[in-house]
Amino acid sequence: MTQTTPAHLEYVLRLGDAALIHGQRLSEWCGHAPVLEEDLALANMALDFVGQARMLLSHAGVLEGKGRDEDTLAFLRHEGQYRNPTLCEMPNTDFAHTMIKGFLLGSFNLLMWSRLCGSSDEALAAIAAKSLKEARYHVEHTGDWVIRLGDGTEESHRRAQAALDMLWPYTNELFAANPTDDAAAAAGVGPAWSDLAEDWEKAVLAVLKHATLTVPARTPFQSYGKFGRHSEHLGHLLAVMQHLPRSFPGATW
Amino acid sequence: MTQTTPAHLEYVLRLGDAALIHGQRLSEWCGHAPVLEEDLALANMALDFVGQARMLLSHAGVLEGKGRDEDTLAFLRHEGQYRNPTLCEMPNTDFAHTMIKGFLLGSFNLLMWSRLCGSSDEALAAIAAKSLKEARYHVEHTGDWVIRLGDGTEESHRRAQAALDMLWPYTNELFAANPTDDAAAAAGVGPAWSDLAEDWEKAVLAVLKHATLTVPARTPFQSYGKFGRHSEHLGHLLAVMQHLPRSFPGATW
Amino acid sequence: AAYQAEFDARIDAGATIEAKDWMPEAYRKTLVRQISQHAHSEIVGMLPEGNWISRAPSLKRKAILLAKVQDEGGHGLYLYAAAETLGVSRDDLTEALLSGKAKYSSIFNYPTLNWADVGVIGWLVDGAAIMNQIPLCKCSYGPYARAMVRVCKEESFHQRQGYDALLAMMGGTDEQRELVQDAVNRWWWPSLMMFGPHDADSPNSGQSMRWGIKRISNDDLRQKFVDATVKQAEVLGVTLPDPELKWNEARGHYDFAAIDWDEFWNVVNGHGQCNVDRLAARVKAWEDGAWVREAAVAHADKQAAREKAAA
Amino acid sequence: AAYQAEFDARIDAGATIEAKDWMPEAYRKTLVRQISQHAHSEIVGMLPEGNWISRAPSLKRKAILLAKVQDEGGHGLYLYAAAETLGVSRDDLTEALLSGKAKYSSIFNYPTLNWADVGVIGWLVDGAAIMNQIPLCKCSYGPYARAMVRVCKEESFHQRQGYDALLAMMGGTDEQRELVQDAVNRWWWPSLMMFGPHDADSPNSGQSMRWGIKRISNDDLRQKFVDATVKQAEVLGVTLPDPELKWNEARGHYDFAAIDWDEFWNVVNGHGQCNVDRLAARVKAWEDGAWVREAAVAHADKQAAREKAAA
Repeated sequence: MTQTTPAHLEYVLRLGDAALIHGQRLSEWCGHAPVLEEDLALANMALDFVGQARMLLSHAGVLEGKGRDEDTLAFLRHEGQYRNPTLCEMPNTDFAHTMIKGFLLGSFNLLMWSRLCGSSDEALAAIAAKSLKEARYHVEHTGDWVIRLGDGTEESHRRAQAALDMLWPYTNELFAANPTDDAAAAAGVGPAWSDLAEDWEKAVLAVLKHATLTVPARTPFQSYGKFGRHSEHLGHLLAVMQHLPRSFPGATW
Repeated sequence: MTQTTPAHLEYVLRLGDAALIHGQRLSEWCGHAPVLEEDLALANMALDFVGQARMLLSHAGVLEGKGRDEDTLAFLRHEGQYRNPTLCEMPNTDFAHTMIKGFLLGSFNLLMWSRLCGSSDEALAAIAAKSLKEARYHVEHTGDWVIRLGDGTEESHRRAQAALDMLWPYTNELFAANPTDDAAAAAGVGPAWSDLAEDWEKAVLAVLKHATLTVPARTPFQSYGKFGRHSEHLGHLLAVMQHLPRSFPGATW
Repeated sequence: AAYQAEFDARIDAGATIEAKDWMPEAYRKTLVRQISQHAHSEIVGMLPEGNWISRAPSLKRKAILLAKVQDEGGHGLYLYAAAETLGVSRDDLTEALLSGKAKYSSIFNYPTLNWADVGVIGWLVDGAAIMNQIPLCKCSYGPYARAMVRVCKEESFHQRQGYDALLAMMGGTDEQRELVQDAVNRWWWPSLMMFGPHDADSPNSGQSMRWGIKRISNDDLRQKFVDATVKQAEVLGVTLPDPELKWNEARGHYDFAAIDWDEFWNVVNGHGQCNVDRLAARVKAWEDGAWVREAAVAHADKQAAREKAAA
Repeated sequence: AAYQAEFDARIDAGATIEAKDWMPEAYRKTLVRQISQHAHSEIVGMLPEGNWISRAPSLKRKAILLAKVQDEGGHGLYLYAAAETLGVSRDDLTEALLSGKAKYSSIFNYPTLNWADVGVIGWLVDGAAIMNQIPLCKCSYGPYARAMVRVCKEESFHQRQGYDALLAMMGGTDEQRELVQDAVNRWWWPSLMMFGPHDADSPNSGQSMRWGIKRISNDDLRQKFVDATVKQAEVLGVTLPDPELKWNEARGHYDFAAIDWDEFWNVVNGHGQCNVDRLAARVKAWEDGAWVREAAVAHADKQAAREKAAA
């Protein structure tokens, strides 16, 4: 395993938090989906992400070497200490938002895990190999829905377009360069996220076109979740997610 | 001041928690009301209830004599330790729910405070004198809206009726007899809540009739919030309300 | 009449009836009612536990709970499929649930009020369900029997997981133990009610027994459940909320107090603590999802038209 | 032309213009734009702080915050009333806000991310607002000037309360101090931007000065704010996030670094972090409330009809 640098830890934490927060949002659907099959599919995806979060946050705890385990990291940090991209924490709003978001993130994850299979961090490479398979299914499932909704009824097209318009600006953040990425790339831990921009856009635009959706123009909008500055949504999500561990300090479950 | 019995403490806690939880629900509206004037009115009522909660919970802390202050009681108890009637914790759902609920509870409070002005617990009597004036305004304001909504448009009538149908069964609980009430009544702390049923029903039915709303038949439905067994809604409310004090143990603000 | 005789003979011989076989209309109706009620129960049953997914106290427990609630949805799915073999559509069954015409298990009209409820539902509610369901694995209608084999297997897994979660809490802090005891206090009696009215008050039981749909009586199953659970409660270290509960040497069973049947019928008749909320949640999910289902159909139609045009 | 001359004379004499007085159309339009923008800012300004009402960490702070947000709504109310004296309706102004045509203060397009943000908004944002608004108390248009007297009085109260909340946190735990510093880091530069572009880049300032609507230039106000705030930050014990901030003996003022005007214009042009969310929240409140407003009108009509029939 490579030596742990702050950038290495930060990089893994970012992946772990992305899985954690996206998984939490997906799990909110459970029992409330539009059809029973989607209840199953959404729970299935949520499970994948919670599973990834467990592996990644455990690994981050090891890299940090301060005795924090997956649950300490998942439940006992303050808002500004989470490193997930803002996109993950955006509310479900409606099924279109969830599918568009899942597709945008899933397409990113697919490229990410595929590159991370060759990480110099062997534990991370092993997580990537498992997560890559899951990501293929996520992209397929959410991509199918993006097409169905975009190329479905007038209402579904309108909703899908509204979701895309709302969420698209948050994808700027995914590819924002920063020293963490440069250091991780230099050490062979994983790609600088900015390196994935071109492939991601190619893959995503193809599906959006098929879905007859209009890709919003890029704007100067910038979010900063992966740097620890989030939207107002994360605090509310954490209030719910952390309530029990915060209310029973020291308990194990 | 009367000697503190467990029933006396429980009785005051019940009043304090009712104000706390109802105030919390009302405050959720702030910035999201149908017209600016209602933003002000709802915030105003929320303020009244938060103020009542502060006085009542402080007083409960004194009666208990274990050094718990208003904030310890408000923020650091577990769900089953709250004593508010379930009706208080019901979600806002829409403006009709909030107004119907506010009217049903307000009418109860009006009778309650008017009786409590003569409490053998002088501190409680003083709180009652102040709260009574507030309750008059609450009943007037929410009662006006109940009439406007009930006797407004077809949609507003439908929504008001749906809210009444949903919330009415929870009023059974207000008048459920239990030993706490008997003991409090015997000690002159305050009326057994069941004693208020008749006057409450008379006052409420008059307004509902004016609002052209149909009063639902009484059913065997029973809720148990004032005995510490709540609906599923309270836990979610507490997750939000308690998050900060739980996240920063020992901090003062 | 010849059909009826053959049907009776097969039932008596313990053979299974399949979808393509002739069956009496009353038998079909009873099965549709029972299987669809069972399916609805799985779907509505996702809600009380689902209430805690976003607040699960560890990632491991969150994953277990998600998987469990997903399994319940899966059970719903293949039970609806079993019902469909009897000539009803899932849409019709859903419509019956949402309109309040069809029933589902009353147990899901109780609220989940603390995290231990999730464990207790696994232990007691799934435990009671398994007692009820194991005999159904040998039920006379083949598709139902086969579905139940799979359901029961997964349910026992859930029961063990629920019990395991409670063991962890009982080995924790005093506050955690209080949560477990509180949950047990609330779920014990409703669990006993899951076996239904006393045999004497259970009008349809006789015919169902005759048809090989039901194989053991309500009271016998309830007694079996009590006998099995008392020991588990001792291991766990919780008190079952029944002062009259004690071993009866003569009967070779545990005696227990009288069940509050008024409460049972109140909940069955719609006046439980969550009847309104549960149905409202299902109706909301269905209505909010209408545009999604319509989109899927519209897209499939467009695709089909395009393929036809291209052909 | 005679009217114009009289108007100019009154302005020059420092007299106030009242609603019934003649005024140039451009003056009226400038005032409507400015007053309604100000009113919209109060309304939208309820949202960032309102975000913390349900999570306020003590009952006292919850009450203070509720009262403050209520005051903001009140300011909105009497600013709309002041605008209405100029012949526009509140509905038209609301419509302009919701359609995105009208602007509101860009500061409210930044998110509130921790509890200290509430205090820092009181201290810095309300502080900057007061600097901007005190000169408006002597503005040439009477109804606006009078509204601003009341607004300013309440705003200074809010500023003191915000500062007091921060003092309490700085006297608390290390974690609490970190919250305050984090909030100051995020709000400092946006607060400086509240005074608007440099005088050289502020095209409308000259005419507004001439009309007695604006009395002090953007840069002068900004400098005044910086000078006042540096000392308060020292007392508080927080570091203002500007390494170039230092006392300039020659100027008798604090120097500070260059403002990132790209960020300023991005937010003004709709690309701030919360522009979309804020407007969406207002639109949702308005649309969700439509049936309530309709009911009020319908009921009032019915009442009037009944009274007429009875008369």
